[in-house]
Amino acid sequence: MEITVFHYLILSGLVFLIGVFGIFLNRKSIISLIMSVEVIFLAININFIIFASYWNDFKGHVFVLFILTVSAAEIAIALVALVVYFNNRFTTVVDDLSNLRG
Amino acid sequence: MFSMPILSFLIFLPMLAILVILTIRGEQELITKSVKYITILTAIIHLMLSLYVWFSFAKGDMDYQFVEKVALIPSIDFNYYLGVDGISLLFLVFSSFLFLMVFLFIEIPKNHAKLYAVSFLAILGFSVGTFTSLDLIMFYVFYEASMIPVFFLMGVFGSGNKIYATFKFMMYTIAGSMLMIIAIIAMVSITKSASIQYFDTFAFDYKTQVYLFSAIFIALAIKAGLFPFHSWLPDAYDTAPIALNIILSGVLMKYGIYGMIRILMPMFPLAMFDASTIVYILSIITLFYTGFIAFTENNLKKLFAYFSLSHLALIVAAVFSANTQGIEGALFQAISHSVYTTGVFLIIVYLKTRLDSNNKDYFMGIASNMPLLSIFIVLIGLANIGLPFTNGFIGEFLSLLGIFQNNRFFAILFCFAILINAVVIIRFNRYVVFGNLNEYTKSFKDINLVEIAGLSIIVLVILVMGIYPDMFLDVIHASVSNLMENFKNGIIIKNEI
Amino acid sequence: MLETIIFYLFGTVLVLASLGVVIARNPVYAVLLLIFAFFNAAAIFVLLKAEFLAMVLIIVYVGAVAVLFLFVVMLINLRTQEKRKLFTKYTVFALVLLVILGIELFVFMFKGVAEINPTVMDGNFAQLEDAVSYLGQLFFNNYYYLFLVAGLILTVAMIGAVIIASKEEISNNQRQDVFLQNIRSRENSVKAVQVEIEKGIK
Amino acid sequence: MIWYIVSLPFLGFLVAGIISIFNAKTENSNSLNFLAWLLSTAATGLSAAISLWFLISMIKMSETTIVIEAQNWFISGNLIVNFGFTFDKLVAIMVFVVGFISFMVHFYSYFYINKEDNLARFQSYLSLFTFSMIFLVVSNNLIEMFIGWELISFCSYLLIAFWYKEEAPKKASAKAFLVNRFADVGFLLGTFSLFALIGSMNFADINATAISNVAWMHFNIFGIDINYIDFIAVCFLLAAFAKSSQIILHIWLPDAMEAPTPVSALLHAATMVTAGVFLIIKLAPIYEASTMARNIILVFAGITALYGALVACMQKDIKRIIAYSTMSQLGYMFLAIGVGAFSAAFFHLFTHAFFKALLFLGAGSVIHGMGGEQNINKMGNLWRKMPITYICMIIGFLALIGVPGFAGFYSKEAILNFLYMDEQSGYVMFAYYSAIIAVFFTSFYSLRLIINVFHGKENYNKEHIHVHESPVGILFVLITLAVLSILTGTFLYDSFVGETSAFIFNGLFTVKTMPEEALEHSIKYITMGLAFIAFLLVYVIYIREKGLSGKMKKTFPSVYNLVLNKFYFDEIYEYCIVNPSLKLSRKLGKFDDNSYDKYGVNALAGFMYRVSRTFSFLQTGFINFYAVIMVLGVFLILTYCFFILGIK
Repeated sequence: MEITVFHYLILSGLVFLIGVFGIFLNRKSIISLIMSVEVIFLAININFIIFASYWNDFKGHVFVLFILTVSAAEIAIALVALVVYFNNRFTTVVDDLSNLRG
Repeated sequence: MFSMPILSFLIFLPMLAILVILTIRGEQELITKSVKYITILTAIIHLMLSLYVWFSFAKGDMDYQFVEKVALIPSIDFNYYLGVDGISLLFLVFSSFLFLMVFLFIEIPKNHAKLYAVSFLAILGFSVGTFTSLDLIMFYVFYEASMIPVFFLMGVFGSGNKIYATFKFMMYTIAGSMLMIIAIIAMVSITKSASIQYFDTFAFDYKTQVYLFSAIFIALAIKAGLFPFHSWLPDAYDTAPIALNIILSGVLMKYGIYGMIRILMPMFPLAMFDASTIVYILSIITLFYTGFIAFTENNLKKLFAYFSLSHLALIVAAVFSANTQGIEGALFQAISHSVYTTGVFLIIVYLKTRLDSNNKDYFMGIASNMPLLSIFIVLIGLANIGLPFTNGFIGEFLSLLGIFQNNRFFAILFCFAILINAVVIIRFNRYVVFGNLNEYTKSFKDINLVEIAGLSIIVLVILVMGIYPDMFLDVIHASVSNLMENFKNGIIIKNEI
Repeated sequence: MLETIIFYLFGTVLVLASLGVVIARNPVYAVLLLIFAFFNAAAIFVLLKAEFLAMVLIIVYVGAVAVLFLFVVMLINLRTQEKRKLFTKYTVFALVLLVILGIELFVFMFKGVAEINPTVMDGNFAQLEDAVSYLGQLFFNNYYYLFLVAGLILTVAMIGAVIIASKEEISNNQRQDVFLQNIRSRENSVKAVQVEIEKGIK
Repeated sequence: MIWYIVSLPFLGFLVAGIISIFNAKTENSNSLNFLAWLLSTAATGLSAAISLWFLISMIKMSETTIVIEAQNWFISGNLIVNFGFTFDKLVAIMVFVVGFISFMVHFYSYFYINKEDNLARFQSYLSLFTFSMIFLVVSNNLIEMFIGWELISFCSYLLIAFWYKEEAPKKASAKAFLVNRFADVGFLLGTFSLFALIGSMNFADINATAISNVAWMHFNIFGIDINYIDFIAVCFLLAAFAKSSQIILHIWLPDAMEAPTPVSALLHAATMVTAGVFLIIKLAPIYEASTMARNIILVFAGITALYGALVACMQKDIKRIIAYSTMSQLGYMFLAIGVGAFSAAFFHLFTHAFFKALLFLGAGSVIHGMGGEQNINKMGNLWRKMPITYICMIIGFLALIGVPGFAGFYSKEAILNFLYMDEQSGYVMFAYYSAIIAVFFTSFYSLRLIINVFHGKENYNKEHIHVHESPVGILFVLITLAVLSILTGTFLYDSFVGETSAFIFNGLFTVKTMPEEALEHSIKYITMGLAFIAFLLVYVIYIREKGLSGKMKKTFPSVYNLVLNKFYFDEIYEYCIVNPSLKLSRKLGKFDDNSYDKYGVNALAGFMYRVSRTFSFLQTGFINFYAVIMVLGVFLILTYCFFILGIK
């Protein structure tokens, strides 16, 4: 049984859905939220690579590299913010993070 | 023709002064004093430069002069594009003059002197920009930017219910600007050009004209305070510091008139032609409504707010009469109104330095112990009601003549404006000038030399404009005839289609 | 055949690891599972002839970012969350939503692939040669500026992180200082004054 | 030369005005007052002298019109306004009358105005008043005339409010200004439509041919066709009626008596009220073309002549009696215009100027002698105390009644004759009979005034009021005017309405002449008969049967009250126009302050606020919530695509 592009797509799709599920599931910890986002990123990267191979076009690879860069930056900022927040409030429970409410 | 970018200089001179003012540090008194001198100096230089523009302006020439053009976004023909014709020149010189009057004769408040001066200088620069821009986007930017300092001035230096008034003013302005920017975006995207000159020859189809016209007209009508959009003005006048009142009525309200002549007339001639009846009705309502309110209004500042509204309504109607006399009358009356309203507010500020109140009832019987001030009050009142040999007469006469040639019926109604104005001023005189002395006015001292100087300048300008109006009409003849030609062509083109 | 086996093996583990990341109660476990998922994804990358990116993922991403995660998690010493029910009303709703979303997703993906190029309906891959050098050429010729921008973004992120985390900023925030509150006494807080009648306090 | 005529009074105004400012600072010093009086009087006198000289030289000249155009005043499109003066013989005469009466009044004021008042200010106002009237008369075009027209109302405003510390003058001045302002509306509209019609505002262009060329033109307002010429005529009529205080718009004139007496004299004799008549005479071609306007004139002027004379019979204030008599005489002038006898109207204006000035200044002399008392019931038997004033007043009243030999006779009889000769329509009939009846009332009130003031019992308090003859200055003025009131009629009749009148008025309008033989007509006997009856009546009521007036009061109380209260015109205006507009003003002010914002703008703002509060529940502040919403959004978009694109 040959592995076709559809198999890969199903794989990446599953990973993506799991990441989304994580967002739904996590109501408390902000760090879990960030990790769910990471999983979604991963699914997207896989998707890019799939199509890059499929079309024989390396722009997909380039894109993946940029996504990695940006998500790394984003994660760094998010984590620092988390640390600062934790230092002030001694918690990372998201329920308390409702200062944004207007 | 002239290599020095004098118009840019006129815009950026106040900005330069702002930079200088911002660097001042020190004692409060020192700051107030130096700020005062810097503003006066700037205004004098500004007025002299604009007078230079006035005198070196070629009067018979229809084209824009002192043109400066730097391309900014070529794909939509968006340029840094300045230039004056007679119409802009008139407004340019008179706003410069009004700012000088404001800086010379109205005290700068002790606290926040810097903010005060910076705001006014910014309005000066922006207003010059508004009157000289030949590019729609630039016009909009300057037009809008002039409102920002007004918020500060009203919010910080105002009195009474100032936050409410400021907020209301802001909301009205922003609502109008929103419509205007949408219309401008639409215009630029249709024509791929933002140059005002381009629209002289470009003809939108009828439906587009109507939509764009309505949007821009509402924006300008808010500025000019036409009836359903007028209610920001009495509150704003009531709470604003008096210097701002002068600038509001003398410069910022005139944006509406200027915009109607500069944008609506050449660009949407058909829509303008068809809308004239509606605008006449609105103006008539404004005129009678605000005029009647002014009969018995007790608050001095509000009284003249309503009175200004009533005057502006006539000017708007004259613009929409769309003939030479109407337009020239509207222009002349617009600047006349600036001048004599400045006089009125100077009088109010002089009264207020003697007794800090806005209530008319406190100022009774000025004639008995302030004969000089009462002479000035009567003279400036005469200009307000358009008595001959004052500037109000020429403007009112030409405006009414223009309206009459356009529409007989409305002209008959508009002619009653002179009666309403007279009632307001006569009632004002009857109480304030000829009234019975009360315990407050008994102790008033007559105006001092500085105050006499301020009022004399205003009265002088009023008389010069009234006795020798040709000096001012001469400047706008060529531009107005050009405008009228474009307007007529616009209508003819449409009729052919 | 080998490819099939590898795919199923790593694919299954990848899905399970991701699921673990999402539902693990202890954040440390979650991070470790995330790293594990990355490794599996790298294997899938290799299968797709993206060896360079697979290496990048492992070395850079796992080596730096995921470990950073781990650091942070351990640094702020998160306690294990209390046990919770996996299938609440909310999660059931989410699952239903996800199922519909998944169906739509897959339909689109397959449909897209089928519509764009009907000749490769079989879904087989093209053959890639010398991927790494080709990628290098792309980066340093065609996407030169973007590459620089990516570097800039990283720099900015770093600076931003440093600024946010720096001590000065934190001390500006209003924090409850229990010690100060405790040592506060009546003597140095309240002042009693004898006021003369009809004179008031000067 | 002409420039001097116009500018000298203005110079007088400037000088006196500047002096008055200093005067206000120095508590009305006598020498400053005298200086101001001297200079302004000299300036006006000089102007009057020059205008007389000019008039004489003009009469000798053969050309009818001299136009001096200084320069373009302003241009706007096809409107070209030249600043300049037009002199024809009519204008020259009018300028002389204005200048002369004004000089008399200037001279008189020094002896009349209290020394505590700011005489310099008064003189400057008078000079400005004179200047504006002369400016109006010599104006070249309608705009210039409008300038004079408005300046006159403004000056009258200032003069009536001269004693501004009392309540009545303030009210009267405001009333006068506003009524005249209303007239200005008519003037403006007339000017505009004339401009729209013949494209010019110059008097030179408003001639019979130009008017007859456009007489057929109409315009349309709401489906009503209006003839241009009729419209213009009615507009200017509105203006003239208010200025010349014809009925309905007359309310300001009696109240204007609050002004110092010299002002009344100037206002009634030469400057203000004659301006309306003068305007109509200037625009004669239009009124020759518009029958409708002439009929309106006949009706209103007839009523005015009657009304003025009737109301004057019941007034107590000496000045008000003379004021109502002016109204009635102005009615006569308009009657002449109504039958197209412009020359007769002008002649009456001319003679009236002298005897009305005489009457007012005489009344001033009486008031001065009585120490400020104006009620005729509180005077009596003054003729011994002030014989010269008495004789002058008698002469004035005889001229007013129109006793043969006096000036008023010639002009009034000319008007009556023209009316009689023109008798074709009901309008003219009405006008004619009302004019005849008005003669009776005129005689009645004149004699009543004479008898009550100068004869009968002394009704004043002799201990407090020391009646004395006025100073020489006043008497000089009175005698001069009295002489003129006698002479002007006899000597000038022929040149104004007789055969030679065509020489003066040629080219201005169609001249109707009236040979002197016509005065032998029976009208003279009718009017004199009526005057005699009136004399008898006055004699009976006020000398023989003192109780009769009381009886009449009891028998016809409603008629008595109606006439006494001037037919309630003031009250009607107060009730119908002034109060409602003030009430409306207050209502609107409150509406704009409260309701407009509350239910308009702020209601909109409040609505937006409520809407935004309603939707703010979406802003929970939880990041997870936002993430879920985001996913939900993605889901929705995808589903949308699924159904829209997927089906395709």
